[in-house]
Amino acid sequence: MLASLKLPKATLSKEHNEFRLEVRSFLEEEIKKGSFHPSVDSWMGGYSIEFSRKLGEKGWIGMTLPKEYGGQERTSIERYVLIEELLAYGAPVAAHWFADRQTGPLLLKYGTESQKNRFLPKISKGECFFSIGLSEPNAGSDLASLKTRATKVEGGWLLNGSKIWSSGAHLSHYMLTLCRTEEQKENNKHAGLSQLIVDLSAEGVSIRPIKYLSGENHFNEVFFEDAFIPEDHLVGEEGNGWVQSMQELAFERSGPERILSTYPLIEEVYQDLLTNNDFEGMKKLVPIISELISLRQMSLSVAQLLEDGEDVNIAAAIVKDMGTRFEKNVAEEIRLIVNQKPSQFSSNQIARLISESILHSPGFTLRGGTTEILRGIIAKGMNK
Amino acid sequence: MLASLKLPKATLSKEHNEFRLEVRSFLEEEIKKGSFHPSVDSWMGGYSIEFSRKLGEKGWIGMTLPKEYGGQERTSIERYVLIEELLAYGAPVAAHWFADRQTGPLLLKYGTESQKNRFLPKISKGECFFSIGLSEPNAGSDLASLKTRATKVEGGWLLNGSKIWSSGAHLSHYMLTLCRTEEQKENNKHAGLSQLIVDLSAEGVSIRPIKYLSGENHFNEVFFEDAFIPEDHLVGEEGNGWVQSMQELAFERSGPERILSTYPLIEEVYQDLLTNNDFEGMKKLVPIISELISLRQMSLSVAQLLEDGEDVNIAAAIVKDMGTRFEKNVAEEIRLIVNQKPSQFSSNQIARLISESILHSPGFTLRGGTTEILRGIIAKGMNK
Amino acid sequence: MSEMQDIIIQSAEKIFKRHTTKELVDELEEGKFDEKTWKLLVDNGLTTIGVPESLGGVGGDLQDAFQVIKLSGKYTLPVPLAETILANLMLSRIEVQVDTTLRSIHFNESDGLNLESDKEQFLMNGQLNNVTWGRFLEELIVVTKYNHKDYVVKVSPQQSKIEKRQNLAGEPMDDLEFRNVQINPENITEINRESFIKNLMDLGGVTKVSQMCGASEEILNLCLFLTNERKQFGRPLNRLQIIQQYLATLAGDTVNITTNFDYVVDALEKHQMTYEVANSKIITNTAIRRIAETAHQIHGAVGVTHEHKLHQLTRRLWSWREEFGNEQFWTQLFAEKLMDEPNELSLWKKINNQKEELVNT
Amino acid sequence: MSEMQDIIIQSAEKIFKRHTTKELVDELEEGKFDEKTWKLLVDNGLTTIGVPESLGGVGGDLQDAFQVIKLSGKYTLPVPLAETILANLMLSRIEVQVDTTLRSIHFNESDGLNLESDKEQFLMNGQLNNVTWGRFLEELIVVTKYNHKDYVVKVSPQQSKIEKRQNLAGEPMDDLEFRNVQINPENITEINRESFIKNLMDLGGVTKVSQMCGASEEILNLCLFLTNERKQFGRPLNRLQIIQQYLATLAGDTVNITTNFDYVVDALEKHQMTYEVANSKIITNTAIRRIAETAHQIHGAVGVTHEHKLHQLTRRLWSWREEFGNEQFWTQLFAEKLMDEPNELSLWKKINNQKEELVNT
Repeated sequence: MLASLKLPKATLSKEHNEFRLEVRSFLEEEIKKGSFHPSVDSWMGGYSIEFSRKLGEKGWIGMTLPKEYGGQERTSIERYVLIEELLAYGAPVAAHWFADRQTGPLLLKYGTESQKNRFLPKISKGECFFSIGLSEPNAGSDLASLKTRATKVEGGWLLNGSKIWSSGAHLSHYMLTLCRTEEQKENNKHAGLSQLIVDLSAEGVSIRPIKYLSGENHFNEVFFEDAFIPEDHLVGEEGNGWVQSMQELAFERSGPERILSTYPLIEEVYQDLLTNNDFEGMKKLVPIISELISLRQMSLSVAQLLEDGEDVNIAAAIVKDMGTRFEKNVAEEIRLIVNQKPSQFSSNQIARLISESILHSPGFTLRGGTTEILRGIIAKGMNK
Repeated sequence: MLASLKLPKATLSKEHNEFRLEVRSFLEEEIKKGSFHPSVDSWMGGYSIEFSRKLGEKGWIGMTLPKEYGGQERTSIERYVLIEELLAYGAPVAAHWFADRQTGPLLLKYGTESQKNRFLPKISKGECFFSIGLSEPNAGSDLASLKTRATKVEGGWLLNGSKIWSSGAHLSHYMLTLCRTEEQKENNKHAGLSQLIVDLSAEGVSIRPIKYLSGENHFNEVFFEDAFIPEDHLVGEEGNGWVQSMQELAFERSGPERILSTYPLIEEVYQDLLTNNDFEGMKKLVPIISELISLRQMSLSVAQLLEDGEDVNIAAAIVKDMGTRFEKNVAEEIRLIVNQKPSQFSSNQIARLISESILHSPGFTLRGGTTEILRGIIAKGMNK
Repeated sequence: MSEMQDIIIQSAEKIFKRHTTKELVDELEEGKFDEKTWKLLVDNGLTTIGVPESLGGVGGDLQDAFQVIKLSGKYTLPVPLAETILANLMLSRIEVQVDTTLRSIHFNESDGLNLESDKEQFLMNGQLNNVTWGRFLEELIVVTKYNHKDYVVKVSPQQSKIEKRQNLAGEPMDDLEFRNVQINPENITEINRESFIKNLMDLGGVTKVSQMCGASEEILNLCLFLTNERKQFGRPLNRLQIIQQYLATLAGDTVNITTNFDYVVDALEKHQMTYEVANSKIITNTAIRRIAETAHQIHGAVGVTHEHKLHQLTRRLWSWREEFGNEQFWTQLFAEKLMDEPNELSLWKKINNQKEELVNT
Repeated sequence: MSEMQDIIIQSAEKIFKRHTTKELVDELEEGKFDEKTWKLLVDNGLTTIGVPESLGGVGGDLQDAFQVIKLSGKYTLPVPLAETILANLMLSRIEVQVDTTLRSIHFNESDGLNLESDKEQFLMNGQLNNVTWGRFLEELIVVTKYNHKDYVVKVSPQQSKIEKRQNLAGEPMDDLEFRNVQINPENITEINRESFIKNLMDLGGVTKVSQMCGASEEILNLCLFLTNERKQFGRPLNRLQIIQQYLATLAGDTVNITTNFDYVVDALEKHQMTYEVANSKIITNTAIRRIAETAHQIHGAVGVTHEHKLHQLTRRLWSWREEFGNEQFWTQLFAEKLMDEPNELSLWKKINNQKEELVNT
């Protein structure tokens, strides 16, 4: 088989398991204290500044960063275990999600010393939240045709344009924004793009929330009208923004958040079936549990590949394609196992979790690369 | 909704139902006499000259043809009912299948008086079998790029080239062959094609059977080396072959043979579940039966559209796409209902029918237009 | 089919088209009831369609009623027209006069309702969960027992304690608690429970199928429109092979359920029912999953915003499939029917109505 | 994993590659047994891999054995290497010496075998159905009872009446009838039935998973090759969007089952088994349907001809998934495990091996 399709078997050590138990008892304690109720898709919809702070105190945000920048120098496999536990328990991690997953590692790799000193410790404490500015209105999937323009001025840039689908921008401090710092060239659409840190409270920056179909607010459109961006807010090389952004995307395709978004529903139903001693129901739950187990194996293997510094482009796309379809199937299969009408704001936990799962489902196979785009990446990758 | 997607509700009259019962008692009698064993996909694999003759005697081949040509002048809805019964009982109808379904109506529409007098009565008696010569080696789905060439000579043509995937050619008397009677033109690949009747026993015609994956023989490659085709074997207009052939195809897309190919397996399993009083199994069979019922409604509606002389292009493609996927699903679902290992030549009827169904499955969504081609037709048709 | 059907359908569609805007549907989600549209429907006699004039209705047959309900699904009417028509149809089956009241009928096998007598009045006690439109109804029709007999009772939800919940579409689906609510004897009618419930599930099931068919047709329209309008890399979306495959399966599912809808309504009308409603609800419910998923995948990010119309349709599909029996409920029923009938008949004969009475009619 | 694994795998693959042609596989279907290849495998020690030398094997661990079996699936070996390795592994588990005999092990809950004593000999009677490779075997290992105790018995199929049947791939799957077949007491070994059968289903299940993974990898290769080579309307097939979607899902399913295969073999090796085999057989069996269907759809008409290699792989997949428990069998087992374990543990903890013994190892 193609080398790019061979995934290593990863083994979690005794230490990893002990860390898992540590996270788990913390989470069970928090649930007992009522600091959160498990919910599905909590990395998108579960926003809690207090909870983020608590994780920061535990050293569980930016935990792979060097200690000198406030990190813990732990491995990405340890972070993997942490994220699994947070999502399995449906903990509210949306506030610091993108800063932890993307901005921290990006700044560590490309940021200046002063940027690292300024942002990384705050990110790790759960005090500084980032949003990502990539897509633009009317651009569809054609990310390279970005129009947002930064014009050089004394001491920095003036930014004009807008970004769309920025999750959590209305609650974040900064937005990592990909924009054009040179005119678009006919022969290379990817050239002349740069990544800038935009202070979302700055003058000239305005945010329009875009309501999700369920009425919740995750997305935003962010407008820039002559917003001044100081020189030292450029991340990495001027003109290298496209490469930096794409690395960011590929690295984060196959994480537990592509498999576990609807896990809290599975857990609740499992408990319900046990309580009712419902063997026929349990048999119907088995295929879901089986798929979950094998998807986690694949995802863990990709994490291991990443840790080993290998190319994960195809493998990560495969995990995301299969994982997000799985997340979608969960509620559809479960609604035929349990006898609960989906009901929002219901007093019944299953009825509520099914509602959330179904309403959030359409987004699973769209966000972070649609099914169709991922499959194109896989097929083309195999034919190289 | 688009007018082309609105199907009429067809009603079978008392007379239709009586005819159905007549066919049915004939078939049950034949099974009792042991003249055939029900098998799946019997319109492809069930070859019996005797049985075809018997149907001919009953007036059940070419039954929509005028009486002067040996037909019964019955409606196409009556033929629909007949075909349903034949396939549901898994009767061996492969021998006369193409002559009845395609060649008869084609000759009636385009044939000369002498062709009609010569071929139609024999077709209706089940004494004259036709095969269809369309695809050619290495042409893929690009039917218009045909290379088989008929060169005009004194009193007829000399035919050179070859046809592939011709079902039943090794057992038929004639092949209705689409070939080039003029040089191919750059700007119109469809021009210059004609339909010729080729006598398969003539000199210069040779047949190479192509074994199906199961080892059975349905397909053939037919070679022509200076085979002489008399003038009066041209069907319709010289150069109009493409249009005539395409009409032939579109008309026969949505018949019962796109839904019922694996029906005998469903019936057998149903009886088995009843006998074993297996309610859990019956619940698993319900979705299959439900789908069957609704697909038959759609198919009947398309037959009604045809009878009314309406355009059925999109509707027929929809029925074929869904129907053939259904035929494929049947064995896959049923293998998880019954506790029978698929086993060829088994003494157990279900084990044998599952085997046949699974082995024939790959062909269902390829023959007569692949899933992908049909969906293209549907999508493009809706956007006209 | 009544001869008036074309006219009724056309005039209903005209009203729905003119008066049901996306904004009005949004407002329902914010808790406002669209009194104006409701009054218009009442004034045009649409709420009692299918009920004979002798029983207070405007006449017409079941075909008419279900065609109007299908349209109400297409336009995602923010008022309970389908529910009121269904309640009126059920009342007319037991010869109870209907009128222009905003009513619905609720039944759940596990309902815990209790009727007691108190001199000339009756008292109702108990809890009803997931009552669609509960908070806005003037009257709810429920089924209950009294003194070992079965009754249909008209009761006002306004006299209950209402816990406001909602279904996936943001439509009201409330929990009602009745405590010693007085019921006037004239609001009580004795019934044959078994046949009434069977009737209710059949008509209720087809009501939901009608609405889902209407909404699915509209979804297909939205998808065709979008893929024709919108461009990616310079070409309309519908030129992409993968989009064509999606559109084709979407069309297939939609044609399948809408064609089947015509057959099931015809069977209902002719009282030639064996497995038809079960079959219809099963295939429609099953198709809904694919229809909603495919439509959202085609629409992409735009389609998951509240600003877009699409979710008003897909969220209703997700809600409606759960009402009057999900796939499991009807599968159970269908399987029982298949087990019950005489074994000497093959499946083929059963699904071809080979029974003397049917062959001879 | 044994240190020799790379070498063993490489030499096995070399033999398979050189000696397994499509024609040899065709010949099996025509009823001929490939003695030459079998002898080669025996001579190279491949038939006793995974069995310690002390018990007559060539050594190596389970990883080695299953990797060889996986390769045998990839090359659709027309001889029962997988079956013989499995039988030898099972014999070694009960400390029975193995040798170079061509053997297989058969178990079916409904087997009707009967052992009686007759002076110094034993007599075997009964019927075994669906015995893979039956007609070609020198020895069959079966499980039976005698005098309320459980035994493993070695018996020669050549002493039975053989009804020749075949599985979907045209491999022998015969019905054997034993009538008073004499069994030498040294061919009988007492066992703990429950643990032996559990072991057999686990190792047998993984044997089938191994073969299916090998064949699936080869199918993916064939599809990639074809879509790169073959052109339609002037472009390679793999430039078509719909073909890309097919290739991607095919790759996904294949990577999923092959990755899982490595995990399950590791768990077997370490005796850390709870639900792993059930899980593996379920997901592999489930994926096979999609893999075979997609591969045939990609290949079109050429792929359904007997001349093409594809069906030698897909027909084996369809056969192998039925052996050592189909999805229903393992689902039942998995569900029982999930119901049995202590309720105080969440599902999450169970699938993360949160049990004292595992955390502490």
